[in-house]
Amino acid sequence: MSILVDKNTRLVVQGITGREGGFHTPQMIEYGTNVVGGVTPGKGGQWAFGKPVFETVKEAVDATGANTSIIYVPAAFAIDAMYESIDAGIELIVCISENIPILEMMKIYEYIKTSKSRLIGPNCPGLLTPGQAKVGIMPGYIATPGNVGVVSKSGTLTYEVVYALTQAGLGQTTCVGIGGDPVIGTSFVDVLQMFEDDPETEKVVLIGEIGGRAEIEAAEFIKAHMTKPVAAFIAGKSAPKGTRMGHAGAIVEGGEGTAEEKIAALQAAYVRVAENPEQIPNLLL
Amino acid sequence: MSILVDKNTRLVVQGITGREGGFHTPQMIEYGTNVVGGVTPGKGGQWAFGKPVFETVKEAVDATGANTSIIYVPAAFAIDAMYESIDAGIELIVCISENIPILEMMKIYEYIKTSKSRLIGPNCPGLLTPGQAKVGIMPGYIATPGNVGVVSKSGTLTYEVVYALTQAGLGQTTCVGIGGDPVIGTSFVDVLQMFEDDPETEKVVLIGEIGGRAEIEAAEFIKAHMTKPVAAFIAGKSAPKGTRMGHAGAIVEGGEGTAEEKIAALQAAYVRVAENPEQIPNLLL
Amino acid sequence: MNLHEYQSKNRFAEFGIPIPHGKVATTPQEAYEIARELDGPVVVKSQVLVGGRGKAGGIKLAATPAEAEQRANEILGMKIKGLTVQKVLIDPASKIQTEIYLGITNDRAAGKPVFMASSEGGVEIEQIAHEKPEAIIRQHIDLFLGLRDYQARNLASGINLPREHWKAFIKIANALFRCFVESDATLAEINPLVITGDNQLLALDGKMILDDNGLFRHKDLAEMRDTSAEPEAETQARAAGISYVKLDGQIGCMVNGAGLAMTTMDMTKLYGGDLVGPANFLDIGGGAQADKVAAALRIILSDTNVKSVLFNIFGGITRGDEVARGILQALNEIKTNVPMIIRLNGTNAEEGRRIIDEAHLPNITSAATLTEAAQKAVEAAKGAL
Amino acid sequence: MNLHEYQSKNRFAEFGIPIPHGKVATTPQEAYEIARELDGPVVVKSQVLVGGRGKAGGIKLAATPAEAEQRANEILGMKIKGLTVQKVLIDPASKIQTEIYLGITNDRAAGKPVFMASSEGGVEIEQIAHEKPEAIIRQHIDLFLGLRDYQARNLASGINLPREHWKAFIKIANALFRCFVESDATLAEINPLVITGDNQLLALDGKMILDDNGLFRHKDLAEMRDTSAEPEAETQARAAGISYVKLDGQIGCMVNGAGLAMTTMDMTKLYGGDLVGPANFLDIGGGAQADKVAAALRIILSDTNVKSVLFNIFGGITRGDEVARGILQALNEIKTNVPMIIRLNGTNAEEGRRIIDEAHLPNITSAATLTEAAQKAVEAAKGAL
Repeated sequence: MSILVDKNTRLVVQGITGREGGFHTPQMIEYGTNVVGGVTPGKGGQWAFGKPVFETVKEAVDATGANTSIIYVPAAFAIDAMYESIDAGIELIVCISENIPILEMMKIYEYIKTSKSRLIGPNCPGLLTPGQAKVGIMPGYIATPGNVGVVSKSGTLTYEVVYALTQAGLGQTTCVGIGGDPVIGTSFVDVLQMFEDDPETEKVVLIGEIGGRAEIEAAEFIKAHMTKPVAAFIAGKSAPKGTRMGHAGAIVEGGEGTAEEKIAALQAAYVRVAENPEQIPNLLL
Repeated sequence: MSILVDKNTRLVVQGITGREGGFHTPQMIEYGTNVVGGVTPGKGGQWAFGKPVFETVKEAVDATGANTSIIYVPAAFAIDAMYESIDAGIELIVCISENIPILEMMKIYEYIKTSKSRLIGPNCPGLLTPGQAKVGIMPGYIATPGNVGVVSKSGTLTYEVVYALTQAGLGQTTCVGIGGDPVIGTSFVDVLQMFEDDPETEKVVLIGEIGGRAEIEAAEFIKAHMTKPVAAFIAGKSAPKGTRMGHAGAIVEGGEGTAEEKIAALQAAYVRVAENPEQIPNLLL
Repeated sequence: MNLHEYQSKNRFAEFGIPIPHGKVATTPQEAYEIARELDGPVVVKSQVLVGGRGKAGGIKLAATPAEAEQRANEILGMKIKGLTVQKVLIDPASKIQTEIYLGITNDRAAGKPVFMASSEGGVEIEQIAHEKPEAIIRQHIDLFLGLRDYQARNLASGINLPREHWKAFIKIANALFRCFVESDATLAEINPLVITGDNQLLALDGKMILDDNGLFRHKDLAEMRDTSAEPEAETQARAAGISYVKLDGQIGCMVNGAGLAMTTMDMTKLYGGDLVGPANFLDIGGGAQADKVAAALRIILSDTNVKSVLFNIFGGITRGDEVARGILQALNEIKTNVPMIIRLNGTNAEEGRRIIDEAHLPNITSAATLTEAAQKAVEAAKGAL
Repeated sequence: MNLHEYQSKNRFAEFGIPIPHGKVATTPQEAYEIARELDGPVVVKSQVLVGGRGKAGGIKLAATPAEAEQRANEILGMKIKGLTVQKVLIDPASKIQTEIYLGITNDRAAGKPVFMASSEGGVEIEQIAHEKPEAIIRQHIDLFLGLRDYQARNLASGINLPREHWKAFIKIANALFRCFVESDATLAEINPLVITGDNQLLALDGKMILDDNGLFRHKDLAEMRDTSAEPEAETQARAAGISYVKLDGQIGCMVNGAGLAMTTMDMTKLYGGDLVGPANFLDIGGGAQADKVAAALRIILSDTNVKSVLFNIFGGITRGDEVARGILQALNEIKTNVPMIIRLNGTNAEEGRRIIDEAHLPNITSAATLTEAAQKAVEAAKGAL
């Protein structure tokens, strides 16, 4: 088992003929992901990487039974792409695109509540279920099938941790990059619940960072509802307060969201917190 | 039993000090309705008809435990009044006000779906559960407790029918005026379902009119789901097509919504349809 | 409230939709001047608030200013479906490659506006819907989100619009939606939206219907109402706050409430059969104050077909005796011999009937039920035929 | 992106919010002229993008133009929290009856903007939140509906605003919300909103923070960015598409990805202890093309505190050998003796390390793990102290 993506994933790539989509789609196909088609307005009827290109997501769903979409288009178009996937009834929408204005994300956040879709991201590396499906940009070779669930706000830091797990012989059920933006479709808590419910997942790794309250909420959830052991790493201990670190999420505001308070909350929930992400495998052994 | 309003109704009047609210509030109190207070911005802290006046619906809810609100303010303010009641967690909102722009109603229609509130109206006479509560403008003396549920798009036509029922010795569980506007909070089908579920209601009267498809949907619902006998009257047989009759709902568009097709649909659902509203009691005996 | 073609198109243009740069003429001479300014073939289009102007001969081409003057002379003053043409729009004639339908209306059942597009433009949407329903592409619009780009693309793709026109089409669709929303419209329709000979999109004809309930926040649009084309009685009724629609029958109806007013009409028809029926729809609104009753009665009696008048007032919370006094006061102001049947209901209805009866006005009768009242009104009207 | 007080207030004014009609001066002479025009007592306000200007002596009253000139002379060029004052705003001095706080920011957890009002205006909202949380009235706003009138009334009522000011207050609250949304702001704050001596509401001070991700659709606002106050290295980094924040330590960090960049900083701190730590946050973004690496390295080395540089690149889908070649090419362009520790990960990482090692550059070492790299960078920096 695994969560969110697997052999049953039927993936449509929004922006399949674009720069990002064109780079990552072959990687996903090569990994074995069931890419059923792509969407590029104006290029309907063409083929890309051996897959049919459609004008609209609706057409792609009707023709291929796609249940998952991934968005690789620039921010200005990604907003519309998300609404299009929601309205087309896509179950899982993964938005890789970064730099989405927060006001637009807050609207999507409200709108998607009234639908049956789930959004991962935006500004995230996507998902990887080792040996089954790669929906996003995580390098496939870093992961191997196993029993550890990984959920992370970060991109390359996730690769670091997953790579370390694999090196240590700890395979993964699914690796989920939820993104570090202030407003995202799927939270730590949502994914933790799924890992708790997934029979194959035995242990969980949570990778957080400074800013926001998501890790505190995760800690509260773990304390109240999780039976599986959780190890964690929180990035940004050495970052000064009030300074934005690269992306919108990583800023400590008004005394809220420091690494210290997050680590304390996680430790209070009996989570083992690593000082060094390369030590995480040791905490799970 | 009864539906929607009864002795447990705790009513707050939005616009209690206005012209309409000031006229109808004493009538509702006199009927025995549990009016717990009113709202008029700028007059919070005053008293009206022996009831406290609040600045906001939220304050009224907090202070009185109000679960129902009625809106008597002019259209331009009624829109805000509906949102205010929804956001304050009011369970049943009855909007008497007429002339609400349809685009605003469509927004409210979407918004209320995400809440726990139910809206009756707008542009409706409200509800009357004989002997228990009068929430609206129906004259109380026309009704008497009994076992007939009445649901209607109309105002004075409803009084006609309820009066005829009462004269014929047929009392009512609840009389519901859902309003005749093109977009309304609660449909015929919603109310029919409640009457079907209400153990005290034995027979149902439906009063419709030309325009729209609500009566057709009601007929389909009755045919598929109702066990209780229904009698009906459809107003507007003699109205020419394409002409607006007084309020926004009563217009026959593009061959849709004629009295003939509605009557045929109801008869196909074994509903007895009266040619003359004063004959309705005969159809129930 | 309906807007004329020229009003609709001018409104479209405010939102950036390309329209022909024509002008309105009220005289043949003006038509000549406008055609001369436009300097080329023109189309002379009657501006009346009904469909089927073309078939009725209300739209004509003119190659020269002199011809435009002549066509305007023919069209101005002609009657189309009972309405007199008082204005013509002189538009430059366009070469047309393709005719598209693009419109927005409200879908009551869905509770949302719906965008409709069709490659079969130039004919009425009802006709397309009837004859070739698959040729209409629909997109329901979430009012909180507005028209999404992907939906505009769905419309363009659905009508097989050549790719080169997509950008302009999507701009027009967005503009039309904003125009619809910001006008509180219930219909905004470009029909046809054409691809011209020089490969441009152009809104050749337009139609808007506005939500009367939204006019309070659009003073500029409210002022566009053309009352010249509607019966004077309806204009007067609107001014008095009364809903009135003239019909073809002989029995004037004065009722409080739209549903009851229709029912009262239905009753006169039910008992009048093929001989007599309702002369009007009239909803006097709440209560029955003497001044409003008087205004309503004047409007009803302005219709010379009226042979009897049926009052059906369900007093609601108002007392029947008060209503009776209001009616008598109004009848005192308006002297007439037309038979009147007054049916009151509500608290103190009997007392009200007593007051009516005791006034001993020769042409006035009371009735206890709607059935009785309708029957009496039918008899009175038949007697006067 | 932060706006200056004068920029924020001018933006507010575009939406109809009343502000003092002052002007900006960059010289004492200009300050004199503006004060003379304003013809009355003025306040001279330093325009720097930090809080606490008043306490730092950056805001001063002046009774006459000559005094305004003198105060401007004192304030222009002074340093406030490390930033040099380059502009002063000369506003007419207002008599103040009451100071109100009114602001909007985003509540991440709720996923909605939140309006905040307090009768305790004039101090920072964080301070009110800390000392008197009950004095802050909050209203979460549905972005699809905007600020509802009832919510504006809740704010007015919650801060016990005298009834006579409600109408003006609600207008200002609506304008502020539109300004917030139409600027893609993450903060829009009037503090204080005052009731003046002549009983008018006036936005005396204002602050806006804009969402960088929204700037693409607000060219006019994007142009307001004041880079004069920020370190030149950050301006350069932005131009190169690199995220860079200067810190106080000695180990320059070049990393791909924000989370990994922070982690790399944390590692240098973990192993550097009290002696050495991160000199910067730097996220170079995807891949590691030579030109971007070169630009990033120039920026890192422009900080003279830097004693060693740690490259931590997780190549992801890019191959480690390619990344290694990109780095070497960049190092070839930039001649430096600062020790560099290069840690590569990803496909072909070993091959990449071999390429680095075989280049035999005297100041360059490779590392296999982040731990090893951080330890080596710490040792190198300590050695250079």
